[in-house]
Formats: sequence, structure tokens, C-alpha cells
Amino acid sequence: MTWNEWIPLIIVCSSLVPGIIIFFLHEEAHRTRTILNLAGALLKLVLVGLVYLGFRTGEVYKFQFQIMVDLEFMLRVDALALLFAGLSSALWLVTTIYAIGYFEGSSNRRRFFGFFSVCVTASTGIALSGNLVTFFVFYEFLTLATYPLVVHSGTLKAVEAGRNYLFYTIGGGTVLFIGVVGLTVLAGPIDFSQGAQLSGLLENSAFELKLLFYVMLVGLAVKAAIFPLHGWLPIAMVAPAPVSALLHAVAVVKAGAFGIIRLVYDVYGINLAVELNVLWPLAILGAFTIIYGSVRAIFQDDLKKRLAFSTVSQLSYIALGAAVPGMISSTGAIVHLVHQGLMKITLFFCAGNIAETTGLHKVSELNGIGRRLPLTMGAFTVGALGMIGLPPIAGFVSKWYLSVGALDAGQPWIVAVLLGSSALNAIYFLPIIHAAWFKQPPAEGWRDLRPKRRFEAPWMLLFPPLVTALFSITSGLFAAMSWSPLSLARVIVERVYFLQ
Amino acid sequence: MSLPAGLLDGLLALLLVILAVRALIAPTLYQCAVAFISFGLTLSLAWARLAAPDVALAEAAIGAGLLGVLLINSLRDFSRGGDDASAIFGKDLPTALFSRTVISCGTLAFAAVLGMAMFHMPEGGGLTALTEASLPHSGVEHPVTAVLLNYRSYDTWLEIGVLVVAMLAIFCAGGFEGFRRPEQGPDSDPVIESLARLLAPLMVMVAGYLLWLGKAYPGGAFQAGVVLAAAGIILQLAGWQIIENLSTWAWKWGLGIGFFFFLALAVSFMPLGLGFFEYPEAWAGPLILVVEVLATLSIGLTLTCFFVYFNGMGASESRRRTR
Amino acid sequence: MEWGRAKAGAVRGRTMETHFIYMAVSSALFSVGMAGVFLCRHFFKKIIATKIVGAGVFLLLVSIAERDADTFADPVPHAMVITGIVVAVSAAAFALALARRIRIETSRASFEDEEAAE
Amino acid sequence: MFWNDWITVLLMMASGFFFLAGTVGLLRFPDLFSRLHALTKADNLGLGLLVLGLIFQIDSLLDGLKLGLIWAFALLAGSTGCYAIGRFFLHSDQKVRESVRPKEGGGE
Amino acid sequence: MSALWQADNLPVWLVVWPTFGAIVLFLLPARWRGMTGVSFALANGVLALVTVFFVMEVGVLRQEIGGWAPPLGIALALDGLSALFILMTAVVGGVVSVYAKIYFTQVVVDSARSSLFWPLWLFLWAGLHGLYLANDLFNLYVVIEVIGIAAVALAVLSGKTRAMIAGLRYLIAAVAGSLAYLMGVALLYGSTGVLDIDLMAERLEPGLTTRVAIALMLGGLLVKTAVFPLHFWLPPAHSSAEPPVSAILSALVLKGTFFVILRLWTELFGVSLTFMAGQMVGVLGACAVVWGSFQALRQERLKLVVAHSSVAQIGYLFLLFPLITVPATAVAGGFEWAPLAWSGAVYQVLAHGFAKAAFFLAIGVLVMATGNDHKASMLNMVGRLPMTTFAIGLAGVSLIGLPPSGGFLAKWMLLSAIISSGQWWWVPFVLVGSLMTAGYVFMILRLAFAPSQHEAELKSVPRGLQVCALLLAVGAILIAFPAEWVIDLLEGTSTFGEVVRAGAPVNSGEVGP
Repeated sequence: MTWNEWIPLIIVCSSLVPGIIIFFLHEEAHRTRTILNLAGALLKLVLVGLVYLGFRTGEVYKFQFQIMVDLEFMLRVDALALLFAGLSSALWLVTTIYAIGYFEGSSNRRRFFGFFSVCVTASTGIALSGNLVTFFVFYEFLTLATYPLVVHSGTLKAVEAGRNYLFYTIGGGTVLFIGVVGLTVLAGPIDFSQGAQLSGLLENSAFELKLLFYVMLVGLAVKAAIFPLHGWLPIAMVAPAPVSALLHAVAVVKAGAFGIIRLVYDVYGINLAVELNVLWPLAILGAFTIIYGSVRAIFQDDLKKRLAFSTVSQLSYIALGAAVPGMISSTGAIVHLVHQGLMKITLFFCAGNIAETTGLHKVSELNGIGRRLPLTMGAFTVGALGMIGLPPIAGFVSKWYLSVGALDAGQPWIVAVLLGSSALNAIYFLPIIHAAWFKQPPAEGWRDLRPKRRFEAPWMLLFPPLVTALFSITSGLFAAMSWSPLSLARVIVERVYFLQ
Repeated sequence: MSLPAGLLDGLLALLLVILAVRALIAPTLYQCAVAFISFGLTLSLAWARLAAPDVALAEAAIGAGLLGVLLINSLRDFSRGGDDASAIFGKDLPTALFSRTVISCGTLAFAAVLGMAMFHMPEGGGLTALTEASLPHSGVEHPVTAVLLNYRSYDTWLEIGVLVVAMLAIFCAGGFEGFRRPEQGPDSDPVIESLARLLAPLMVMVAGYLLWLGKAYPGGAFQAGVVLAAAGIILQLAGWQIIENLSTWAWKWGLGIGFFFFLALAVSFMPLGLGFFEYPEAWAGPLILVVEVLATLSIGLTLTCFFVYFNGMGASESRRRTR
Repeated sequence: MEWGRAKAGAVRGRTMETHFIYMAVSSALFSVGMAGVFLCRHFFKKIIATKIVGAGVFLLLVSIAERDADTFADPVPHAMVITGIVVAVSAAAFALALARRIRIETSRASFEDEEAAE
Repeated sequence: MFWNDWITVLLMMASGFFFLAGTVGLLRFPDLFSRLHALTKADNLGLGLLVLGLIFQIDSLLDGLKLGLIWAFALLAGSTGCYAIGRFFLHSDQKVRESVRPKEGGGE
Repeated sequence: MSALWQADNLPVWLVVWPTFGAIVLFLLPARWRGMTGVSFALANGVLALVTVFFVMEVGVLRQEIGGWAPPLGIALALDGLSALFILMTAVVGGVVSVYAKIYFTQVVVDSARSSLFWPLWLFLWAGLHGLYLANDLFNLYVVIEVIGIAAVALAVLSGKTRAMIAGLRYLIAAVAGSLAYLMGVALLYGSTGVLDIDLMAERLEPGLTTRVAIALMLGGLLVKTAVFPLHFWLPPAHSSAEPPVSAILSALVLKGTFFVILRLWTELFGVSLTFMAGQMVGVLGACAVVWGSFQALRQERLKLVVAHSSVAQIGYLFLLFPLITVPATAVAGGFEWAPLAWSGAVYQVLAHGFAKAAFFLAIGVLVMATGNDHKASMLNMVGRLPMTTFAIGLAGVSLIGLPPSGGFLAKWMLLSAIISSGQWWWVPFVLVGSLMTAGYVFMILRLAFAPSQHEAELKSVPRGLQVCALLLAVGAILIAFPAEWVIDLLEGTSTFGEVVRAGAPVNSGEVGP
């Protein structure tokens, strides 16, 4: 085993090991825990960075462990893996900082940070999985690791939400399980090889291939919150802010979206998928979910709930992009994976800040909040405008690619969907921004709700949204640079379409 | 088949089935127990008719004898508040004509299928010839003893183990290990005591005889052990309390010695390159005899202990109740 | 007085069908016993029923031994039956001890006997 | 059939009669003591005649001795058992006494 | 002395050592039994390791007892499957022994009663070894009875009335089951004149007698394995015993009779089985999965949840039989799923063994801390007994079959085998079973995270007990990793493997629907 073979495993373990150690630490060992968390997060980020540099020079990073025939544990770095791993590790670091600030002084922190680390492990594992089985293993692992986070507060509502969450995700996992087993039985162990293994089966087992595609799609759609399997997401809102941020931006929903991308591009391969003609249901469902989520979001008064429905809507951009064949729209789908993550995590951080600092949860109570929390609301505004798709923020880039891709593929109706969605986004985000900056604060003054000396949220809570907001802008602004998510997405797509 | 013999077999067969059914549907537990004991004794006759005297001895002594004693002994707890088997909890067996018919038909159908299977059984040939051919090397002359203590001694050893396990299990059921010494001595009776005094030594002698006989004739460790147990039970009934007065060390070793020694013997020739339970041919006879003696002791003691412990379970309760 | 041998010789000459009669009895006892195990409610009868099942099984074994007799009846089934009897009696004694304990402590005499328990 | 066979048959039949009589008595007699009486008396006699009948069929003296011993032991056990039952009955209370009464047939 | 220790005698030592332990423990006074018992258990572990390495090196080993070759004598057979079961017994048994030592010395006051645990447990262990090695039908009957009586005795060890009643029910079911088995053996002996499994397999011919015999033997063994609808005795017996005993009963004793069924099915019944026979056993298994899980969901007491869950998990094992009993025509294209199905079932045995033992031990800790095993006692446990909650969580993960765990591998292999065999109608049962398992596992875990209204002070529980439970739970996860090795052990060395690898269909005759 060379160094290159171990690196993927080390990346995965860089959060698992601290997680396990944290379980054995004393509850009061805050300092050690903080150091462990940050060290793990930094190590992971640095390693991913190193791998990125190595990958560009053509290094191969691959870890294999044969469990049994047809069942191999494989971690491998490819461009898409790198993109998602980079996203998780970067956002983990940020969220860790945020969580440390958020949970200052609350109880059960050992448990939280332990599972938090395990959760990121699962997420990185999903990113680096080299074959379908490994992906499935981490996909289920993620379900387990996030459950304690969802129910962390221990309130009845949280426990209820946790049950709902499990109901959906375990069900989805089980369905996915049949798909994975079925495909393995049909074609042997499935590596992510752009459908090379499956295309030979097209003649004899087209029906089975179709069936298994839909089965797996259903399994993945649960986590990707595609209508009608999105029910768990808005309810899981009761989780603490860092968890919501993580669930919505990186870990769970992205695992689903990432899975769909892997399924379409790497398991079946875009050509086979087009030949089997299996993408149109995904496109239609995605389009419907985009509109549906936006419409539902409009009517939510609870800020986090509104954001949650917004997530439902935004995630389907990825599914929709993946469902439209063509390089441009694929690029849009993949890059939106990153962009949506950056923007949505910003929004959730901000929502958490508002709730923590002022105790406000409702959209209708946010009049004039911009004066109380100017920096937070600044970040929020960036995120919201990005969601709507205003240039030069990241969201614009994704939407642009998706629309052009749709036109390119001769499906103009998608452009209409995207435009309509943008309009709806504007309808539910702009009033918040307007109220926050331009409306008068309530007469009695929210300042008295929680009198504090400082004007803003504590820096540990403030710093993360500012950073992610900055990233949202830069990755939109410098999308053409060679290190931007867009460039990486292009690399991935080129591989998908040309390197078969 | 000659007519009288066939008649006898048919009569026995009929009696067996009737007694079996009777033992299950009798209205009082006492009648159940009596029917069952009669069943056991009739079964012994059947064994004898089937040229299985060893089995007949074992069945009469253990199956009907010992178990009968235990059944009767526990009757006094079960028949408290009336001996009616069905009085305590409503109906025992379904009484409706319909369900009775269904049950009878089902049982009959099951028996018919099973009987057909037996009727169509191919002749496997059995192991008679092989046993006979190997008999000279077994160290004993009686084929059943040869099977029990040489060819299949592993099973026999395990079976003695089952007795020890059962003793432990009965301890578990009673909730304590060992034997309680009764607070007051039992009411002894001159007539019964003198009978016990007379019978016990005779039975020990018979046990020894059966044991010795086992080498060449029907008989052997089990039968001898059971006779020994019968002696023990009679003495117990006469109020002797032998087991209760034994030290823990003594009864434990007594219970375990047969099993333990059998095991020791089984492995003791392995250093010489022989297998598990393999004896040098010349020594086989004497060794088997030693094993049998110790096994007899253990079996006799174990079965007596079954009874004593069992008896004590009820007695301690009746004491508790009277208090 | 060579019991085993002398008798077995007689067996050979005397009957061909004796074992069939006892096989029939065996199947009857097995079936009746099994019915009893499942249908009888009283512990006492259930235990007796298991013994009757056992008798059915042993009867078949000994009938087979008689069928396969040569100079003597096949000793292997005999040995099996003797072993089986001891095992069955051990189990029955244990069952009886349990039943008695239950009876003493709860005055229950069957599994269905719920109300008597309290 | 030799003469000893005839004697055996005769004695066996007599023994059968006594067994039958004992059994009938057991079933029909009114109270415990008379039943015990019928049982032990008739059975002992029945068994005795049976053994006597078999004596005429044996080859060796040893077997005869064994048969005699069987009878003696059965006699001993029977009478002791009878004694034990009687003693239990005498020492027991009214309820038990009632319970052994026949349900039908025998009167007081 | 070399002959004494030569490797050929390994099967003998496997039987002799625990038996010797049992009798020594019986003779020892109560207060010395705990420590001695643990030492014997650990020595058993060493013996099991030696056995496994030996089997890997040498392969199948036969040993004739008493110097008499079958059919007159009895032979022992040690193959990969036996070795694996022996190893599982050693690991689970070893941990449970340590747990029992702590439990019975610190928790149960009545030492005269609880010290009976040790000789009985060692006898049970010896019986299990005898069972794994047996190659003779009547010998199997005797060891099954040893196991049965010892198991019931252990089940009633707690002395509670509920346990007594459950124990009696268990005992009567077990005795009836083993007598039915013996009836089958008698019929087969009459037909073939031998008792040795290998010899009988050569002589056995299909026919009415053989079918009835197989039905009786299977019926009897199914009762003892608690397969739906013959499982009625299991939940009360397993739920009312002391925790270490429950662990032994569910993890090891049930698997013993499954082992016998597996062995007889593949080695003896062979030609006499039809496609329908396999399907019928499969249907029982499938019903058990659904019914057991459904019942588990409805229970209010944790021990009952777990006990009913055993019924369901055992059901999965019986999905193996329809997969390896297929008409010859279906096999023409290849029978490659048989090894998969087969190792899947064995993995299910291992996974369930570890997970269920861990579950019972953890609940034992819980009961000790809270005084009862009502579901509500789980409330807020995650903060108060984190290690035990974690153990329950890990064990639950394996039971559900979530990755990465032994249960996942088992389900993976079973499902793969089901799909490749084309018997797709089993798929829903596997999945519904998984979902329902998730239902009751998380029903417990959910409570662990919920706040409790009035929190009673927990009694302190020895840390060793919690560690034991956690060890087994971690084991249930970790056994996923040496799968390659386990399957090698199974296929490379066992007689079962030969059957399976030869590609020979178990059935050569009739063709099903």
C-alpha cells in the first residue's frame, strides 16, 4: 500500500477518529473537544486540498478492501468526489466553528460533537466512494449518524421529527438496497465507470435496467427531497441551527442529490440513460418540485420552515439538471451542488443567529432586524439574492447554465420553470430583506427582548455566515477562474461525456 | 403367527391404546396416574413380546416405577382443592361433539399416515449381523451391553450426563441446591420399616446380580441402578432420610462419579494411541464392569435424589401452608 | 436360560407380523400422545402425554429391532430405547418438578389458567 | 400335552378365577376395608396358584426357587401396601374417607 | 504423550473440555464456581481458536469414537461450518460468562441458586459442541436433549413464577419436538439400518417413509428452533430468564437446532426433498419474519420486544432452504447463488448471535439500573447510560441490517441470492422485515433520546456489565469485515461447501410450479 492508497481512508477517518475519541472524553472536556474538532476539520481540509493538487497532476488515489466476492469497499478520488469532498470539508470546518459558538454553555455537547463528526465522516465517505456498494454503506451510515443530531434537543417535537426522518430515510435506504443488490446481481459489482458495465446488458435486460434505475431513484429521491418524498425535510427543522445547516446544505440532502448525479452519470452513464429513456420522469418530478417547494415556501411564516421549503425547491435544480442530457445543463447541475450548499448554509447560519440573539423565529417579526444584526442580515441578503439568481452571486451561474443547457437540449419549458421559480424565490425572499432593512422595528423594540451589550451575534456565530457569503459571491464572481467550482464541474462533465 | 400369540399381541395392543387414551382423558388426576402406570406395565409386556427384555426391565423400573412414584407423589399438590382434573380451570378437553370428532379424526388421520409410513418402510437390515461379528472383540457377551458400553459408549456417557443435568435442573425448579433436612423426623411405622429393612438389602443384592448379569444376559447398569434407586426410595419412605444425612461432598461425588469416571476412562487410553472411548481389547471386559458399577451407583443415587428432592419440594410447602 | 438368544430364536420362527401390530400401536400412541401434548391443558396430562409419545417412538424402534432379528434382535435400537427412556424420564421428572412448583406457588395447573394465578 | 401341562392349565384357571373374584370385589364392595380384603386375599391366592402352575413347567430347581421368591415378595409387598393404605385411611379426616366411596353400586 | 495432544483428537477435546468443566463446577462449592467457570469459558475460547486454525489448515476431520467405525460406532465430524459455530459459541459464550460472573456475584443475592448457572452452562456448552460435531442421528438426539434440559433449567434459574411457567412450556415443546425428531430417526433407521449421516445419505431412497420421517424430524427441529407458527414458547421463555441466560438462549441455543436442520437438509435429506418442501419452509420463515416483527412492535416490555425479534430474525434463516432446493431444470444455467445463500444464512446466524446477545445483556444493565424493563425505562437513557444505549444502538443496526454490520452482509448475501435465483417473491419479506425491525429498534432508541418527566435515580451498575454488552455489540458490527475469510472457511473446508460447489442441485427429481 502506498501513501496514495491510504489518503482517501485518512480523509474519511480524519473526522471519524476525533468523533470516537469525543465519545470517550468527559462531558466537561470542552477545550480538548474543541481542539480535536478543529484539528480534524483542518486536517481534512488540508488533505482534500493536497489531493486536489495531486489529482490535477494525474495522481491516482484509491483505497480498496475486499469484503467478499462482489462486495468491495473502495474509496477513490475523482473530480466529482473531490468537488463534494471539498464542499463537505470546507463547510464542516465552518459549521464546527459555528456549532462551538452555538452550543456554548448547553448540555450534552459530547454527544452532539461526537455524532457531528461521525456525520461528516459519512458525508465524506459518500463523496469518496468508488463504487455503488461503498456509496450505499455510507449513505445508510449517514442516516444513522444524523438521527441523534435531529433529535438532539430531546423535546417531544424533536423526537417526533426524528421518527419521521427515520421513517423516510430508512424506507428510502431499503428501496435503494434492493436496487443496489439487484444491479449487482445483474451486472456484478458496480464501479463508477459511466455505465461501461451496464451498456452491454442493454439488449437483453433493458427492462430490468429501467426498473432498477427507478427503484434506486426512489431510494435516492428521499434524501434529495424530491416531491412526493420531501415530507421529512420541513419537519426536521426542529433540529438546532448548525444541524439544520448541515442537513440542508451538505450532509443529507446533498447525499441524495449527489447520489442522483452518480446514478445518472457514473452508474448508468448519460448515454445509457438517454437510450433507456429513463430521465424524463426525473425531469418532470424535478420541475414540479421546484415550483411546488417555492409555492409552499411563500406561505411559511416560520423562517426556518421557509428556508426548508426553499431547500426542497433548490435541490431539484440539481435533479433537473441531471435529468437533461447535455454538457451545459450537467455542468449547471453539478455546480449547483456547491453553490446551493454555500448559499443555503449562509441562510441557515443567519436564521440561527437571529433566533439565538433575538429569540425571533417568525418572518413577520423581522421588521427592522437589519439594524440590530447588520452583518448577519448582510450575509442573509447575499444568500437570498443568490438564491433568486442575481448576478454576480453564485446562484446566477448555476441558473444560467441550467437554462442554456435546457435550451441546448431543446427543452425550453424548463427555462420557463426556472424563470417561474426565480420569480417565486423573489416573492418569498424579497419581503424578508425589505422588512429587515427598510421597515421600522416594532414599537416596543426587539432590543429589549434580550438586552445585550454587544450589538451583533458573538463572533463565532457571525464569522461562519460571513465566510460562506463571501464564498458565494466569489465563486459566482470568479466562476471563470481555474479553481472555481464551475471549472471543476466542467472537468467532471467533460469526463462524463467524452472519456467513455 | 399362531393364533394364541396373535391374540395376545392384539389384546396388548388394544390395551395399550385404551390405557393411553384413558390416561389423557380420565376425569381425575388420580385415574390418569393409575392409567399411566398400568400403561407402563403393559408396555413392559409388549417389550417382552418383542424380545426386548432389557427394555422391559428399564421401562418397568424407570418408566412406570420411578415416574409413577413421582406422579403419585405430586398428586397431593395437584389434587389440593379437588382431584377433578377439569374442576380447577373449566374444561380440560373440548367437550363439543364437533371438536371431539375433529380431534379424533385428525389424530386418526395422523396415525394412519404414520402407520402407512411404517408399513412401507424398506428393510434396512439393521446392525444385528455387524454387532454379532464384533461381539467377540467387545469384552462382553450380551449384545445390548456391548452396544451400550462399547460401540456406542459415547451416547451412554452423554446419557449419564443427562441424569446429572436433570438433577441440576430439578434443583433449579426447586430453587435451591441440595437437600433440606426435615425439621422433624417422619412418622415411622414398624411394619413398613421392617419391610424396608428386609427388602433393601435384598434389592441391593438384586442390583448387583443384574449388574453382573449384564455382561452376558439382559440387565446391566441402568436396570441395576434403578433397582438400587427403588431400594433407596423404599428406605426413604420408611423414614430413613439417607440422602438428607449425606454430606454435600458425598452426594455430589456420588452423583458425579459415574459420569466422571466414564470420562476419565474414555480419555485415559488416548496417550497409548487409542481413540476416545477405546479400550485395549483384553481389558475391555473388566473396564466395562468397573464403569458399570460406578454408573449403577450414580444412577441409583441420582434417581433416589430425584425422588427425595421432589418429595421435599412438596413437604416444605405443606409445612409452609400449615404455619 | 439364555434369554436373549433363546427368545430371539423363538421370535424368528414364530411370527412375521408381530412387529406390524406393534408398529400400528406405535403410530397410534405417537398420534394420541401428540394430540395430548397440544390439546390437554393440565400440566399433569401434558407430561403424561409426552411420555406416551415417547412410548410410541420406542415401540417403533423395538419393533424394527424385532423385524431385523437374526440370532438375536438388533441390539442397537434396544440400546437407543434404553438411553431414550432414561432421557425421557429425566425430562419428565424435571417437568413434573416445574409443574409442581408452579402449582404450589400460584395454584395454576395449566398454561391457560390465568385467573387462578392471582 | 403331558400330565404336567394339564395340571398347569388347571391351576392357571383357578388362579384366573381368584384374580377375577378379587377384581370384582375391588369394584363392587362397599367400603375401603372390604375392598382391600378382597384385593389382597384373592390376588395373593391367584398369584400363588399361578406360580404353582408354572412350577410344573420348569427345568431346574433354581427357577422354581425364583418363582417361589416372586410369590413371597409379592405377598409381602401386597400385605404391607394394604396395611399402609388402611393406616392412612384410619388416620385421615372425613373428607378423604368420603372421597374413596364408590360413586355407584356399593351401598353402606 | 504426543498421541494425546495430536490434532486428530481435537473434536474429542472440544467435547471433553467443557464436560470436564461442567462436572468440576458441579463438584465445587458454590462460592468457587464463578471464577472457575470463567476460566473454563476462556479456555474454551482458546480451544475454539485452535479449532478454527486447525480446520483452516487441514480441512474436514473425522474421528471415530471407541475405535468402532460407523455404522456400528459413532463418528464425530469437524468441518468449517462446525468450526465457525464453535468460534461463535466461544466468543459469545466467553463474554456472557464474564457478564454472568459479575452479574451473579454482584446482583443476585441468592448464591445457592445462581451458582447452579455454572455447571448447567458448561453442560449446555458441551452439548453445543457435541451438536456441532455430531455425525450420527441418535447421538444428535442425545445432545439435543442435553441442550434442551440444560437450556430450560437455565431459563427457570431466576426462580420467578413467570419464568417457571414459561420454562415448563418450553420444556414440553422441546421434549415433544425431540421425540418427533426421534420418531423420524427411527423410521430412517428402519429404512436404512444405519445411523451415521454419511452412510445413511448413501442408502436413503425417496419414498413415503422417507418423506414422513423428514417431515417429523423437520417438524421437531422447527419447534425447537421456534419457527413460526411453532414459536409460541420462545417469547415468554426468553423474556423471563436472567439476562445472561436470555443471551445464551437466543444467541446459541436456537442456532444449535438450526445447525442441525442445515446439516441434515444439505447432507442427508438431499434427493428426497422437493421444490415444494423448500418453498414451504421458506414460507414459514417469511411468515416468521413478518409476524415476529409485528409482535415485537406491539410489545410494551423491552425483553419481549427482543424476544419476539428473535422469532423474526430466525425466520430469515429459513429463507435459505427454498433457495438451495430447486428443480434440476432451473439449475442447468448455473447454481452460483447457492454458496451466496448459504453463507448469507450463516452470516445471519453470526450477526444475530452477537447482536441479540448484546441486546439482552444491555437490557439486563437497564433493568438493573431502573428496576424494570418497561419501554418507558429507556427514557433519556442516552444521557444517563450512554454506553448501554450505544450498545443497543449498534446491536439494533446489525439487526436491521444497516451497513456496516454483520446483519447487513447477511441481508446483502441473502437478497443477492434471492434475486439471482429468480425467486423474487421473497424480496418483499426481507424488506418489510428490515423496515419493521427498524421500527422497533428505533422505537427503543427514540425513547432513549426523549426527556423523562420524573426521573428516578439510577442504581449503579458495574461497569464490567456495560462493557460486556458493548463488546458484543461492537462484535456484531466488526464481523462484517472478515467476511472473505469466513466464507473461505465455510466453502473451502466444509462438506457443505462440497455439496454447494459441485453445483449439484439438492433436488434432482420433481419440478415445482
